[in-house]
Amino acid sequence: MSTPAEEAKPLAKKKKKVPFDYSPYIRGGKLPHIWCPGCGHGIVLKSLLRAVHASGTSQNDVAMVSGIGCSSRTPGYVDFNTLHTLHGRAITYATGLKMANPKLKVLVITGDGDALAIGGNHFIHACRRNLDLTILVYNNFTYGMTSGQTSPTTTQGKISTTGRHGNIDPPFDTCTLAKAAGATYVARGTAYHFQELEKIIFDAFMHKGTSVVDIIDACPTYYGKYNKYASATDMMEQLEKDGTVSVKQAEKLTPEELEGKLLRGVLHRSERPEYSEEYGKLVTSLQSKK
Amino acid sequence: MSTPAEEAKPLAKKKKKVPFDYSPYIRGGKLPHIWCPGCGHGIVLKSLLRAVHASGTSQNDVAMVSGIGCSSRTPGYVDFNTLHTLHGRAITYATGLKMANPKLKVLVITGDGDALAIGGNHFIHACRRNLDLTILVYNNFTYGMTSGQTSPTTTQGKISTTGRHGNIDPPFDTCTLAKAAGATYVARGTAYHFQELEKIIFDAFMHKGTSVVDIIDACPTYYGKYNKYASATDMMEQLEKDGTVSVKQAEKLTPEELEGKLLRGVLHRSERPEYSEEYGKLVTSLQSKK
Amino acid sequence: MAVVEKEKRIFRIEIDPRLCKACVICVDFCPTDVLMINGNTVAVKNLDACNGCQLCDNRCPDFAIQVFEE
Amino acid sequence: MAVVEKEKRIFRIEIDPRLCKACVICVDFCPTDVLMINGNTVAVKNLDACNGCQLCDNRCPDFAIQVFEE
Amino acid sequence: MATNKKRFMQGNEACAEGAFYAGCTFFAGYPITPSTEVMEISSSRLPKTGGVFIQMEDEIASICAITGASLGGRKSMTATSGPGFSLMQEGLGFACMAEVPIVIINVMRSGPSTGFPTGPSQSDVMQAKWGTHGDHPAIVLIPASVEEIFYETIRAFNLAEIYRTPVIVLYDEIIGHMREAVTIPQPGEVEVVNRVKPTCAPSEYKPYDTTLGDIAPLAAYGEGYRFHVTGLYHGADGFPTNNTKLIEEAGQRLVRKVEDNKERIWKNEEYFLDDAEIGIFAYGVSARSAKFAVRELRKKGIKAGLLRPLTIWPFPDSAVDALAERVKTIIVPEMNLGQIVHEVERVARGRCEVKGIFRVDTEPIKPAQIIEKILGNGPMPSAPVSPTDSNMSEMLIERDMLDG
Amino acid sequence: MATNKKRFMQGNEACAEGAFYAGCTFFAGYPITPSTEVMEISSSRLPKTGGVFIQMEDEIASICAITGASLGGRKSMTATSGPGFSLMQEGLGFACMAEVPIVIINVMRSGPSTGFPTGPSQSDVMQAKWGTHGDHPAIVLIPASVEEIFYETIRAFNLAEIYRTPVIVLYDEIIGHMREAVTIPQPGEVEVVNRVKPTCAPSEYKPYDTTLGDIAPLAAYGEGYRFHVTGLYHGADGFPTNNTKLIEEAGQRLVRKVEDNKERIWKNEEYFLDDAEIGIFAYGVSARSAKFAVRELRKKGIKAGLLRPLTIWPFPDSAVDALAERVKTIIVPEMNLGQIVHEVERVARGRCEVKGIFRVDTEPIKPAQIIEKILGNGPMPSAPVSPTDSNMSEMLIERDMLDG
Amino acid sequence: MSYRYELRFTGSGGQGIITAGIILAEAASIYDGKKAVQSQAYGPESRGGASRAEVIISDEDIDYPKATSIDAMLALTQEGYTKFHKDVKSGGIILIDSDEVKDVPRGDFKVYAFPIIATAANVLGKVITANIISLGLITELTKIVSHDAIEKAVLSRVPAAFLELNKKALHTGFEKGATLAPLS
Amino acid sequence: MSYRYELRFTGSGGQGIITAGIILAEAASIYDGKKAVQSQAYGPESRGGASRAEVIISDEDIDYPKATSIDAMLALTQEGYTKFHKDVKSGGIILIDSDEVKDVPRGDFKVYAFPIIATAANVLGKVITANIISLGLITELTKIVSHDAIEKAVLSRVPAAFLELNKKALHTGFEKGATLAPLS
Ligand SMILES: Cc1ncc(C[n+]2csc(CCOP(=O)(O)OP(=O)(O)O)c2C)c(N)n1
Ligand SMILES: Cc1ncc(C[n+]2csc(CCOP(=O)(O)OP(=O)(O)O)c2C)c(N)n1
Ligand code: SF4
Ligand code: SF4
Ligand code: SF4
Ligand code: SF4
Repeated sequence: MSTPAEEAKPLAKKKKKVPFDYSPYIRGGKLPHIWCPGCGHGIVLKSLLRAVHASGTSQNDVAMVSGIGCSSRTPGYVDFNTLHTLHGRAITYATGLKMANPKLKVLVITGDGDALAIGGNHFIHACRRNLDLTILVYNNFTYGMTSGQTSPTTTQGKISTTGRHGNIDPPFDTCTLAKAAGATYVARGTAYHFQELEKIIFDAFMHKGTSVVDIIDACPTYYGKYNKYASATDMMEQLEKDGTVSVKQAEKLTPEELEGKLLRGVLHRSERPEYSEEYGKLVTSLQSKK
Repeated sequence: MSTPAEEAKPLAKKKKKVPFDYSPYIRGGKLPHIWCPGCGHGIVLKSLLRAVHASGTSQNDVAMVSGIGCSSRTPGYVDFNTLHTLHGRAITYATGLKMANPKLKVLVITGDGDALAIGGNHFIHACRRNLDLTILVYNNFTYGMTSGQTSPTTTQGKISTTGRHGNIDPPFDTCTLAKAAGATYVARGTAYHFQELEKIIFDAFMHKGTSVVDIIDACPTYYGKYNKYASATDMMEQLEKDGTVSVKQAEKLTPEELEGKLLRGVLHRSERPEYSEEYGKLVTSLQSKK
Repeated sequence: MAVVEKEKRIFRIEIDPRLCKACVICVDFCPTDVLMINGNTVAVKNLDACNGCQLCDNRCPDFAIQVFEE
Repeated sequence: MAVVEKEKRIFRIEIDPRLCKACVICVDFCPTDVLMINGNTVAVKNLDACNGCQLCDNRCPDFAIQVFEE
Repeated sequence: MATNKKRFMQGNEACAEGAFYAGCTFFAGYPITPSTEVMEISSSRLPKTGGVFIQMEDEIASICAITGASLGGRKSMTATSGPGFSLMQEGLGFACMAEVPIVIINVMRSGPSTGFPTGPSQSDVMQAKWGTHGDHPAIVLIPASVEEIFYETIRAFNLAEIYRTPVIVLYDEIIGHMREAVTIPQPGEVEVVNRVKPTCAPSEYKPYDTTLGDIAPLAAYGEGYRFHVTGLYHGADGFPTNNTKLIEEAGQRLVRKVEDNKERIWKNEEYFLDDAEIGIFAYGVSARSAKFAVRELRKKGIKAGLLRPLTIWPFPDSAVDALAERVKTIIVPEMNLGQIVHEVERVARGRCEVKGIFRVDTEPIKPAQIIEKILGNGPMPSAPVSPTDSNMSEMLIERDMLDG
Repeated sequence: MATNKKRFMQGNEACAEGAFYAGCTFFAGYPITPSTEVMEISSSRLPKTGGVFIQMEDEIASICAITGASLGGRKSMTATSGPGFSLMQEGLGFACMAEVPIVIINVMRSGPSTGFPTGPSQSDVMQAKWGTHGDHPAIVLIPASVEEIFYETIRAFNLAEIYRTPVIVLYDEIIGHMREAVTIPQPGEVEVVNRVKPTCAPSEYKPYDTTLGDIAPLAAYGEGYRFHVTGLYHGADGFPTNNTKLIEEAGQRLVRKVEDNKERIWKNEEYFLDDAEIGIFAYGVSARSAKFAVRELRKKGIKAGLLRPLTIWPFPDSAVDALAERVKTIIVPEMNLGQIVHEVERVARGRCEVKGIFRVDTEPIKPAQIIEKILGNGPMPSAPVSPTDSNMSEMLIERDMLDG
Repeated sequence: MSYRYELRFTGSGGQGIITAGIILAEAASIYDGKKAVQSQAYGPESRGGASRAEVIISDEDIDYPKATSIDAMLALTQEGYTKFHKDVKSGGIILIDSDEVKDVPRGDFKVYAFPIIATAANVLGKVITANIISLGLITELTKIVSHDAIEKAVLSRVPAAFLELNKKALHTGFEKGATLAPLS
Repeated sequence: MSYRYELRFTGSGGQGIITAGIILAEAASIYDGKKAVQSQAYGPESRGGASRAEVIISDEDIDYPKATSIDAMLALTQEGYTKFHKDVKSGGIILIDSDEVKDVPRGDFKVYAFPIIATAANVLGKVITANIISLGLITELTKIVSHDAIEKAVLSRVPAAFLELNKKALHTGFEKGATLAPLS
């Protein structure tokens, strides 16, 4: 297996490298988590925790809200204010919570099914409002929790338990949709590019307004099995490493070379008033009128 | 009042002009319709009927499906296969009907609230599938039926009964959203530009795949009243005539001049396999395997 | 260029008072000021001025007005 | 350019066998082939080869492996 | 000013005012006739007082948003009507399971489906108890006047806070849209209850700890108590469990915390019941007709009386039980095709006759209908076509109906 | 081959096979445990036979899509479980009001809310009747074996077509997921009913014309009958009405068309009831335990018998009535906290004792529980923590649960 | 001894019919210490032509809240008159705008006619005061609320800038009402 | 006279434990004319380590469909053995893979051990046949279905290309089972 040079290069000298200590963020006794061997969700979670750590935000001020799905099990493991809700509805609970207490930094953990199938409406409306939510879509191209049905991001032609003859449904591009709906920070990362992902989640978390990160990761148990990927590693290589190109790399590629590849990196960034702040201004202006 | 020259120019000579005869399309005894004096929905309906007529489609082969709202009352008046469903769900019933009988030409009549608030998820998923539905969004910037609340297209700062202090919610751009979600024909018209609208609806109707037309029209009773438009005519002039520019005109305008104006005309057109045909191909290929 | 005498064309305007809601749209948009509101319905004020452009019909939301060329 | 003798660095790899699910990711991505699967858990095959890049930790979905520099 | 405290207002306005009095500072909703005024008033008033108003994309989003807001520490509510209430069922079940206090207003209109949206009805009373899947607690209040809407909305918030559970206020379009005088209490005059907050150290906090009783204190997110909430069965610490013993206990406790406190949640009005031989069991606007009828019947020397529940769920078993024990007949007039009458039958256990008067033509039950029924010439219990007032029926035939 | 017709299959598979046998050619759905197999099998099979399968974005879209498809002339179905069923309530009411035949499968799992998704329950039985707003008809079938799922699904389609109304098939996760042998009938062997189509000229057609009875013929869109369908109250021609007399008539007819045909819709199994002194009223998997218990009790000389409804709504009033008339006690075991027991109480009208056995720990009611209850040493009716089998409870504690 | 008095106001949207109903009911219940219930039409008539409000006033609790037999009715439009007058009870009172309501079917009730809208426009200078003039007239004709109560109720509902105008409108109603005789 | 025989198969995902359960039940109900119910675990154990299937066979209708006291059990992994053996009834039978299950707690039942997986790998050349070998062994040890029935059931469930292999695996099971003695 070829490993990119930059990954293998030895550590810079002198400073002793210590591994990141996740323990303050993991609830005691909650591991091992429910995810299957090789499931990408755990890798994403680690990038997420490093990013929150880097932000220096107190755990008391972080709320994590999820829907239903394998990915949506994340909140149960981490020591924040955590809320595991209904399938597709994470964003609505998060909206209520954020508006009730705008001081909270609110992370939404959701899957491609949760966010884009049943939850699609809340997804676009959150983007429209530009409320300060960090929406992380764990995109494994399938419904993991219910055993591998077609999701709104399943690639055409792929096999699923509701698409045994090959999926004919065209997929969404999460990022294009988020941008069109009004999200002010839109990016894509992968579990494979864990460091880049950490940086993206950090930026998304610090961004004021609705940020959406489409995170490509692997469900070896179902998507992998049905589509004959040899292993979790194989999926990471094919779907995440070879299936994506960074925005920078893409500039140098022809449309043909880009065919079938997803862009990685920050895809859209804009400035618009944040919703809870706008609401706060309305309150202030009405109260000063009295 | 200034009237554009082209509108006032006398008819071409010789051929006696006869008014369009709507009566074959209007159900006997169903007029007057429920809409308020000056409501734009009736104007749009006329463009729609002329477009369907121009297509030469038999009334037996046209189905019209709507949700709930003033606009969604349209099917009750016209002599097609008509289905008036639930708030926000028109597209889902239409999807079932079209897949059950792909020979039907299916028109979806919906409002900005119906299509984009409660119905937003079905809207984007229809676009994604590219099922052959003609989705006409009667966009009057408000919830008419329930008396003038904020809708997902209400302009910021405008007054509504749920935004008495001025609306702070950013609006969707229906066309941008439709395109991002995958619609293959996306256009905008207005009730004021009735002829252009007829042409657009005709194109949308003939297009194979999901077509979305954002149709700007006026709710004088609520949006008009709360936002101090003098009359229905005034609303048509301000919102439809002056508030929009055609794609052609726009080419000549600076970004400053375009500020706050909506683009009119065909905004996006692309070719992708139509969903019911793709499904049909799957059936054929499976049956030939047997 | 030859100067062609403009042919005089005659129009008939049909109004259905049961359908007209007196919204004034046709009156306002008529380029030659043919129409007026009379009580709860629209009425013809100056038929002679009518040029048959059918803007009134096309913009009437209520299927209440039609222009025929005689 | 002065040639600098590469300093020998020593690493300790901690594996939590209760957490490891033997998914093989760390084994596959280790650039220097330090790890191997042994039964239901990962094990160190060749510690000497470890260069401390921490790819195994960063890509382990299960919080099961960590690399410390001694 | 002496008249200061009495205000003339609409039912839906009284609802919003009651909510504000009770300390509600969060409203999320989606408009629907005939409840929209509650939302509109909230949208106008809340930002002026630092509360939060947000219009959501649909009713599902609305109930979920208020649940999130309540976990953020605010007393929260939404208001809707039949179609919206149907959409809220999943979210309602979540709030029951997660034990989050919220208040839901359902202003009942004619159903099923879109029905006759501006027409009143009382046909969501069973849905309010059974609409969501799985066994769950239900507290449902059913006021009968504008003033009562005000006070029952306050009571709804109090009960939600006390029992950590959703509380539903049901009333029909007639009461929601009509206006009457309401005596507005001074702040402090009517008791307002706030949820019990934990006093323990954050590290000790268990959001479903029942060592001190069936209802545990509830912290707000952001206060330093970092706890977990889920719609899955969970243990005292809030984390999912699949221990069947814990599931059984949790499921039973959820229902028990309301059932065991029925006596505290029940509220009935009795009217001429002492010596009654014929009891009328009526709620909401139908109870107003019933009262009218009782007075008329008493004038005729007939010993009729009224039992009027203000809490319809938990069902007032013991009051109905006592009634069934001493009357010959119980009449149940409802603006539906027979819903609560089944509960009355159940509790009556054959000890007295139970007869319903039903109508779904969007007209209130007329006092005369009740009187006729009791005098014995009335229409059959099997939901007859009731005579409608000429004025009403005709009035509405014009043009068309709205479907808000 | 002699064994050709007998197939060993899963409950959910039998459901799909029954649907195909009944002529279902349209499935729209959204996956949810424990019903997903019905959808998966449909997705695999329908395209092979020219039927339509479509995966929708959610459950709301699913029920609406099948309603649209049914109006397009196809027999249509969806399958779901509690959370999805809660979301379908509004769409269910529409199909009732518009009188569109559809079939909905609800494979019951533990609730409320997400509950314990892989755990069985019987706690949606009341919701199936009362979940949507407004008065509406309800036909709900409740099979107890894999083979019965097959036949009851066929019956569901037949009833839907006959009564032009949604029909719900309810069964629990245990039966849905277990496998048993099913004797598959030859085509034509079991009756398959198709909706009555109009024979009149299109211009004469009225989709809700009741001159010939409560149920009018139903054309399909595209056949030349251009008719109107709405969820608003409507007249015989399908167009909205606000005539209160027509509304009353329409509302009553909707419910009446099922109520008046109860006898035809009911289906009960009786087991050792002839001389029974103790009756057990049980449905679904609980009825299997009850049968086991009856046999054991008979061995001990106790005159126990079982009444098992296959149609749970309309509620089998007359069978329960007859039972209450002759037994001393009726026992109602349910995998919920007491739902159908209230209906039994209502019908019993105090003539016999009615006792429930309830559990919500996701374990089936054990035959031993029923036997104990009858022998008099059982746990209290008020939903006790029931003894769980050591194997089950322990088995599940490992790792974590799924929330499909 | 105890009484129940039912009023119905009809006109077209924008004439302030609903407001008039609310003010009357408020006068009775807040300022006169009586009981009052006000209700109005919520159908499409609330949007287009017709507008309708009902008020019930009593000295004791009003249980049944809908009007059943009208004691007094106001009609500012022909449509309102035609459609709703027949629920007026025998001996009841109907006040019509004499310019608007031309077709006056008779019945067993007293019809009073007055050019309400014209007076509002010409005497008061604002058409919008027609509803307040009507309140003055109705108060005078029915005596169902006191002058004092209705004046307080009117003044509590109108913007400060228009206090005087509305007071004048109300008093115009009182005065004209005092001298009005029924059509024979 | 009438009997109810309960079997439980345990192993890890991918070993074909569920399939074995289905085949056995099918053999009984379709080919041997008996009644059979098969069920399996749907919790997370179906994904990760453990896998579990249960079969009940009877000569009359099987009402209560869950296993309560196990007559015979198969354990291809230690985990399965450890967690599930204690529901085996006294006098019951347990068949374990002798290489996998090392820690063999005793009880009032007969334990048979055989290197099932090794045999599948080494003798049959395909590890995946372990479940079919197990079926042969179980059939032989319990006699709960006929050889003929189980063979038909096996052959009806496997792809044509693997008919011979599976037949061989089954017969290997029969043969080895015939000679197997319980651990003392
Ligand atoms: C209302 C409702 N419908 C369906 C389900 C079943 N369900 C649970 S998770 C899930 C899909 C999960 O997929 P995704 O969001 O992509 O997350 P993943 O499991 O792949 O991480 C579904 C359909 C449910 N729990 N609730
Ligand atoms: C589930 C549900 N929620 C809310 C409503 C109330 N409602 C009816 S129409 C409507 C909005 C209509 O607005 P729009 O779609 O923009 O159409 P318009 O009336 O402006 O033409 C609403 C909120 C409803 N009928 N059903
Ligand atoms: S099923 Fe897929 S998404 Fe779910 S935990 Fe397993 S690998 Fe991950
Ligand atoms: S309320 Fe508005 S949208 Fe509705 S009919 Fe009237 S003008 Fe048209
Ligand atoms: S546009 Fe139509 S409705 Fe409006 S005034 Fe003219 S004729 Fe009447
Ligand atoms: S990546 Fe983690 S779980 Fe996977 S084998 Fe390595 S240590 Fe074990």
